[in-house]
Amino acid sequence: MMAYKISIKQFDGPLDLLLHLIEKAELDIRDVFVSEITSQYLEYVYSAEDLDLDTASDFLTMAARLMYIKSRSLLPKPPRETDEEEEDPEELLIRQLREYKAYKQASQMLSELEKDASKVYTKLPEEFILPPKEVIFTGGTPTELYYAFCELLHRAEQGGARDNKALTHEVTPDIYTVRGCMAEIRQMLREKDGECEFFELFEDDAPKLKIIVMFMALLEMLLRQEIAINQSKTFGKLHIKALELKDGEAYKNVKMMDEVVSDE
Amino acid sequence: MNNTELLNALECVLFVSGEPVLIEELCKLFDVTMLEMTSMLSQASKLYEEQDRGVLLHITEESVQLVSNKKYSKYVEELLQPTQSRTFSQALLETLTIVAYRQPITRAEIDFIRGVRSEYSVSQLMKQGFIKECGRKDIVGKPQLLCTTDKFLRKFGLNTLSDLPNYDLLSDPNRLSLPDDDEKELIDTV
Amino acid sequence: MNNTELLNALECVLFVSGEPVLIEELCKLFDVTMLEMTSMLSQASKLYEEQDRGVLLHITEESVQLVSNKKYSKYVEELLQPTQSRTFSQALLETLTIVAYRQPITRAEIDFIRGVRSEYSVSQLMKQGFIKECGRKDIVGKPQLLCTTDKFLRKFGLNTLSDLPNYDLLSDPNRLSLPDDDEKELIDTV
Repeated sequence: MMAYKISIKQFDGPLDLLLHLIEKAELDIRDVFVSEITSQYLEYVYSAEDLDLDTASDFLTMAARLMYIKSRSLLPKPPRETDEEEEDPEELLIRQLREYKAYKQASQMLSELEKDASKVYTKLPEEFILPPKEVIFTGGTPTELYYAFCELLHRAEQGGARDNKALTHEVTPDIYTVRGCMAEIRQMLREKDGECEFFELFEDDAPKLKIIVMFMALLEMLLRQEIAINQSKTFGKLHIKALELKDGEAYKNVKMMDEVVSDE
Repeated sequence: MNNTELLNALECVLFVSGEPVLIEELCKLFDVTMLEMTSMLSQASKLYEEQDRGVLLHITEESVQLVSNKKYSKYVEELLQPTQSRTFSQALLETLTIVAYRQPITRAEIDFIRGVRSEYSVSQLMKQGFIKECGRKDIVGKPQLLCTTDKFLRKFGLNTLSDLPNYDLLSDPNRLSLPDDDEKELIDTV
Repeated sequence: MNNTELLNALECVLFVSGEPVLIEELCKLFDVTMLEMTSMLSQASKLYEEQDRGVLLHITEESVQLVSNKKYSKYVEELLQPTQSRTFSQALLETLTIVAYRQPITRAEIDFIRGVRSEYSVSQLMKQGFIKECGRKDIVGKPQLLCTTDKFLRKFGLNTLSDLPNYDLLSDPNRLSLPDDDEKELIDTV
């Protein structure tokens, strides 16, 4: 029967082998089960020398399917079930063979396409020396800057909303201390009948550091409800009003902002 | 920037890039809409072809690449002796074909059509970038759905999937009800 | 093969090669004399230039190469390395504005005015070249002093810092309040 020796490796699975046998016998796929194809297939698979574990299972499963179909044709047909859920195994295999054949043929056409497309060449990317990557900022006008600054000053005037933990270093308590400034503010408020403007707290040429520490002192006093700060209108001046001014002694065991920082 | 200038600039960036450039990126670069860009590209592509230029535009839905005109491939081969990329094995080609026509498709469906397990072929094709995952099928186990890539189109010289031979027939999942002979005729006429 | 065909084929092989190709080899390839080839090349080169093509021919005595036209290099750069465009975040704008009005200033002072840490904003602004170090403050720790750069002025279309709205008033280091009503009028007319 096996007049020629061919390797099973040249077939891409049992359907491929079946198709090969069908074509060799010049049969139509539909006639596969009335032909010798089944026995040819079985003989081929069982005599194949290079049937290893990797490829064996698919081929053997197909062999079992073919034998099952063959045995069905020899036995009287069982009475038909009313619901035909299961596709007839013979029909299913014919369907599979047809479908596989269609895509196998299509794959040969694809192979031609690829061969043709392989005459098309591309080139490697150029080496292009690039300047360092830049971020382009959009927007940003002097007016925007101005408003941002006004907003900051506004916030500075509001004062209370500050997250004081952010203030970390460069507050040099050697020169100005929060405690000292608090005393100064209390004194000023006493002189001015309990009310004054924020800017009255400084001399005109007060160093920035003093303003900063003064500011911190104000915050401490606000926190401890010694004073209240209010503003007649948005962007207006800040008024400081004494609530209950305390004695410096009252905070003997309390750490002020600058003291917390310098301890760290 | 007028049309001619834009086409020249396009030639320049595609030349430098060498690789496929996403059409989306070109839109951003030249500040034109997708519609304007695709119409411009197809116009340019036609122009190149008409002039039998040494380079042509290979346009897919996603990207565009400057490629050599295969009409002159014999000169390229003679002068540069480029290494031919290896061709696909039958198993790879069959698997790729099934994914191409039937995407999105699960591995089990491929296995069924081919009658063998396609695990290795699928992993090889994925590794080489010809197919990719494109979601999960909403059935038990949520299997991976596979589809082809832009690289696949380029490799086979296609602009779009429907350029595949017999696409309508073979992409129809119900096509199998066709009688053998009809099918045979259809395929044989390709 | 006529002249046009030869020029197209030439474009094709130069494209695929990417590198300079010896004119001698081209003569052999197309079976023409050195004289014919050099005249053809210079003719082609002129044509490319006249058309402002995206690629030009770079011809030396020995070789010829297809090169990108530098006229379009900004597109190439943009494509290969797109610039990110961002708007100034509130934090960046605030920090920048403080440095602008109050320079030279230390980071701690900025932190104080903003009420939050400005470390990230400062480093970003320095990286982008809008602010720079301009010395050290002579206090404990010798902190860095920051000021704006020339790029800052250009970005905001200013000739000098004093072109900033209300500069004289707001640059006063002692000032921690908004302009009062009289001053405000001045501002609103800016």
